[in-house]
Amino acid sequence: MHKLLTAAEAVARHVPAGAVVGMGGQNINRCPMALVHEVIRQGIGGLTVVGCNLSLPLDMLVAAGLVARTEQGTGNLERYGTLFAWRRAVERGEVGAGDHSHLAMATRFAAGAVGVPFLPTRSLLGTDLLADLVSDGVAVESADPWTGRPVVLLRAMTPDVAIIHANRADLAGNVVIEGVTSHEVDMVRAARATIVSAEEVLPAGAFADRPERVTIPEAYVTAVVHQPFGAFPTSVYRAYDFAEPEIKEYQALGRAGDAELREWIGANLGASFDDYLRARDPAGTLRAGLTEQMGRLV
Amino acid sequence: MHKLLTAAEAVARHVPAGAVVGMGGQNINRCPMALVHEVIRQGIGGLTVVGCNLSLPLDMLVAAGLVARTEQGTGNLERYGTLFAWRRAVERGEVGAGDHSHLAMATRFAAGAVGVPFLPTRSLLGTDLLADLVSDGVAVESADPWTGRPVVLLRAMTPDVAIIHANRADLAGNVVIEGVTSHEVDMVRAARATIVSAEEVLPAGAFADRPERVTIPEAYVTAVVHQPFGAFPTSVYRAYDFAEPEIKEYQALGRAGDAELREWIGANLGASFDDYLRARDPAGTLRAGLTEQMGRLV
Amino acid sequence: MSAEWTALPRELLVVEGARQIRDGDLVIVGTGLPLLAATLAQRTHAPEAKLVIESGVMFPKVVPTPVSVVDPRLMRGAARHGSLFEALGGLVQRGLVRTGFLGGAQVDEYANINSTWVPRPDGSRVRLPGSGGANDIASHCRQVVILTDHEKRRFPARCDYVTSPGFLGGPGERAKAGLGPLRVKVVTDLCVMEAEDSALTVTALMPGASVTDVLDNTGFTPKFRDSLEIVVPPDPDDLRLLREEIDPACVYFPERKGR
Amino acid sequence: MSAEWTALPRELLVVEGARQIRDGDLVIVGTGLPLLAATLAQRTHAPEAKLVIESGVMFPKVVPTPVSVVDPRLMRGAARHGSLFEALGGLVQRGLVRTGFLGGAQVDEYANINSTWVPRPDGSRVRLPGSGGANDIASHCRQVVILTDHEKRRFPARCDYVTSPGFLGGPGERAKAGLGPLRVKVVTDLCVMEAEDSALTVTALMPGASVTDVLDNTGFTPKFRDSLEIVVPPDPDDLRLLREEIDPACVYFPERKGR
Repeated sequence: MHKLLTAAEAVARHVPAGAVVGMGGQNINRCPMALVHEVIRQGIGGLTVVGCNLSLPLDMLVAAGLVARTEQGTGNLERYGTLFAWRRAVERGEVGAGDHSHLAMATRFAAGAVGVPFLPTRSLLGTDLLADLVSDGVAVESADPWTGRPVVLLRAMTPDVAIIHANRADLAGNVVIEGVTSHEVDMVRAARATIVSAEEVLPAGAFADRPERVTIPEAYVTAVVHQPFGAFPTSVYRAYDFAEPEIKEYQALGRAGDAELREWIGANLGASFDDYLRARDPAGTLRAGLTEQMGRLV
Repeated sequence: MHKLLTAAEAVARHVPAGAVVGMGGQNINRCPMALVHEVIRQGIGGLTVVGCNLSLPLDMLVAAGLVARTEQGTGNLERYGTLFAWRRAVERGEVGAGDHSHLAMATRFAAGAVGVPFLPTRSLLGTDLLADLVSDGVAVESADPWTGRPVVLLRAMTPDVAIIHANRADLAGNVVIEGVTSHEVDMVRAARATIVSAEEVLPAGAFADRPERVTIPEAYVTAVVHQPFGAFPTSVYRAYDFAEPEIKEYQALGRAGDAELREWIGANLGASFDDYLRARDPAGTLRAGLTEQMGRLV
Repeated sequence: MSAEWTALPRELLVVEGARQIRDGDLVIVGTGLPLLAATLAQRTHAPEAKLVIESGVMFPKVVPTPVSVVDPRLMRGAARHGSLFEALGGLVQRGLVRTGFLGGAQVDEYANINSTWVPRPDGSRVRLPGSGGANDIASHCRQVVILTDHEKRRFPARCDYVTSPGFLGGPGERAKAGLGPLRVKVVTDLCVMEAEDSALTVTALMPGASVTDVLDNTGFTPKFRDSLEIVVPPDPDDLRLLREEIDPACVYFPERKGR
Repeated sequence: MSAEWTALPRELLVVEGARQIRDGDLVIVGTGLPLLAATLAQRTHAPEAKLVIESGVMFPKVVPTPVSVVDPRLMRGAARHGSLFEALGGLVQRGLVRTGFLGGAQVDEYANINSTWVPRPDGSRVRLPGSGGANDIASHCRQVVILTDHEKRRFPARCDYVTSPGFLGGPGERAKAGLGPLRVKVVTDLCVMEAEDSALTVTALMPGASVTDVLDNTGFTPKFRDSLEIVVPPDPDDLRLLREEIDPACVYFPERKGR
């Protein structure tokens, strides 16, 4: 029973309006851009987007007016600046932002991943971050029953659907990610459904000779989408580096305003991710350069 | 700074009398036999041995009179029967046994692995297993603060030293395990010190081209011991199958009595694990057969 | 049907066990008869059923005949070689595994299981292996299947020690303890018993077994369903599969050796 | 010393930052000046110091010049590529990482850090990126080092929002909240401030900076250690290393470009 769908089919089936969407990727690495473009094309709104570091894909969804709330550790692109659309929307009160530490978010996903209602952490203690999480109803101050020392209980986070981009998947939904996995493995295990787009899709059982190298087993994967350069302009470790000029251009527009971002989205997304790639990089020279550049770095 | 020691050095330095010892391996797979033989040779006693399934290495330690207590999910060798020395010692009240479910033990190691004082589980509820863990002081019945539903908090298990056997290690202590890892990764991360014996020891950085394939990073490893066939007569996935006749012989002696086991230990352990291997399999034909047999199975 | 293709009692256990698996189920098994049952189901009516092994093996293609949950014969062609925490936490406690197979020294009227210790006549205790993943499976799976010989001492009214929860003290107690709903099916060489938030009820007899046989060999007095069924013997193809391909060396059927 | 080998103010920040790392330390850093400081330490007095990156990279051999915690330049030659939970839970919360480098929009008298939001003069809020791993690092590391420009708005008496804990409201509060002991070192272009369960105290001045400079640019009135030291400038070899090998493209030193 293979799980291969087009991005359009997978998103239409598994990302309902109002969903809690677990966002894969971190900063400039392995963001599920092809899947996010498809959410924008289909105009699926009212989303709660959750992740650790939320970056480019969140900002695009916010600029497209599709996000009601975020729960995150950070919203930024590090050296390339803040998420301008998100920042403005949060400042205007249009998007609610639930602030966590990265470990707090990872802990919430880890709870969902193993089917327990909460997990403890010793982070957050004494801070306004904790006070806000308590009033948001996702954290409770408690005490270690053995020592009486303070500890924070964090409620499990179980997204309706997780979307990630990976190096490789087989048709059964087994996934191999190279490089770091940030929060993604536990997020996927905690989610009710998961769409994985991958640079390469292989026959079912392609990884069965080395099952310990499978990052996410098929048990957690609902749909597989084949999309080379599906994380562009962010990187995929060992496949291609991030496209700095593309990220800088997006950020310059973001700094300018929401209208500029919406115009860019309207002008560039096209009818499919391959359309978009062709629009941004007609001859493929940019992509070839990113592949070559990654080759020099690994 | 390399971490290579002989088994004798590593055990002398890192396994003090009375230690809580986290036992690697499960059933007939990848038990740290070379390290356990060395604990027996050095007569390090008063140990608390903890693990999920405790099998051959525990029984040998019990037969040698070195174990005060166990905390475990099971003590047996599946098809090859119970652990006779352990069973007798527990029945006579000489060894205390703290019974858990396997998930409960794995949960306790997972708590120690990430530095929290406890983790919750929804296992154990309603059973005598829970009642005993509560009276042993390692479990507390609690309630999910969000729903009020019952949940069990399990105290972190942080062994003084973990001992495991792996396929490969580098001199810096990075470890690659093939096949399943049972409870071992979290146990090692939770332990104050870890000794890893390995079939193969490679130069530091040997795995740095594919760091996502490293099972346990050097941050958790205190000493590396080079010992080919260090899990014999248990198996190492992709290296050699388990030696059924050896296990059956041990179990037959175990069934007969403690004296018989002690006699076997005295007669077979020799001055080093290589001595023992030579005594059991002088020409290496048994080992060659096990390697060949594993080759047919993977 | 020729005698050659008549199932032995323990073969019938395996066959009836296999029937409890639906196509597409995730099933957690150890070794022994349950693994044979699950493999038989995969080879017959449930090709999309997937096996989970507590040691961390997910979805293997079994090679005959594993004797341990870490046997390399149980690890081949898997989707993932992971950890106990991944298998029992990430799949079982997470609620993704519908069916679990369990054994135990005692199964009581309310389908509770004891695999920790049993008393000797002199009051001392026989130490047993312990829970392993059994408590976790009984706590979180939707359906538990128990394959066992039918002996009086195995079916006491109440377990001397409850290692793994069935319905605890009776109806409603499982929910009260915080456990999810469960369906239990006990398959023995005499009968099939079922329970769902209730005491075990005999719903079918094995061919040739009688109500009296069941009553004589059970430590409590089970209810019987009004219309008792007779377990259907396997067709010869399935039996051939079990004998020749799934356990060809008779590792778990010494009684078949040399026949 | 020739002018060519005189450190720029921000270079001095990096050099003094590097000095806070002991050989053998595990150090958690992001990108920017802290990463340059940690790399410089590894290349000079602390060859056995090991880097941890929150994204899951453990012990990499850095290639110049990473701009993100997931930059491939920060992933090469690592001991492990894992997860956030492994890095921040398994190493930081587990207590294995001695030193963490942090930044923030505000650092207050008790070394608390704000990276969540700051008020505008009109009372509205400027939304900042948020905690990331900062709260976790400040909660669990034994030592926190902050490298920052010294501006009055960055050093209020009290943060408008406490994202990451220093000493909270004052001595004893950290322990009362359940947090372990911490030592904080703030290195700015004007001075070095230190605190250990106390308010920040100026312990050293940067070459050329005065007590008045510090007072004029700090939103609270810091204590000064009786015997103020002057930060020792780097020797030319270290500066050459920083300029030519650690950030040769001036990614984090635009002020050096074209000089």
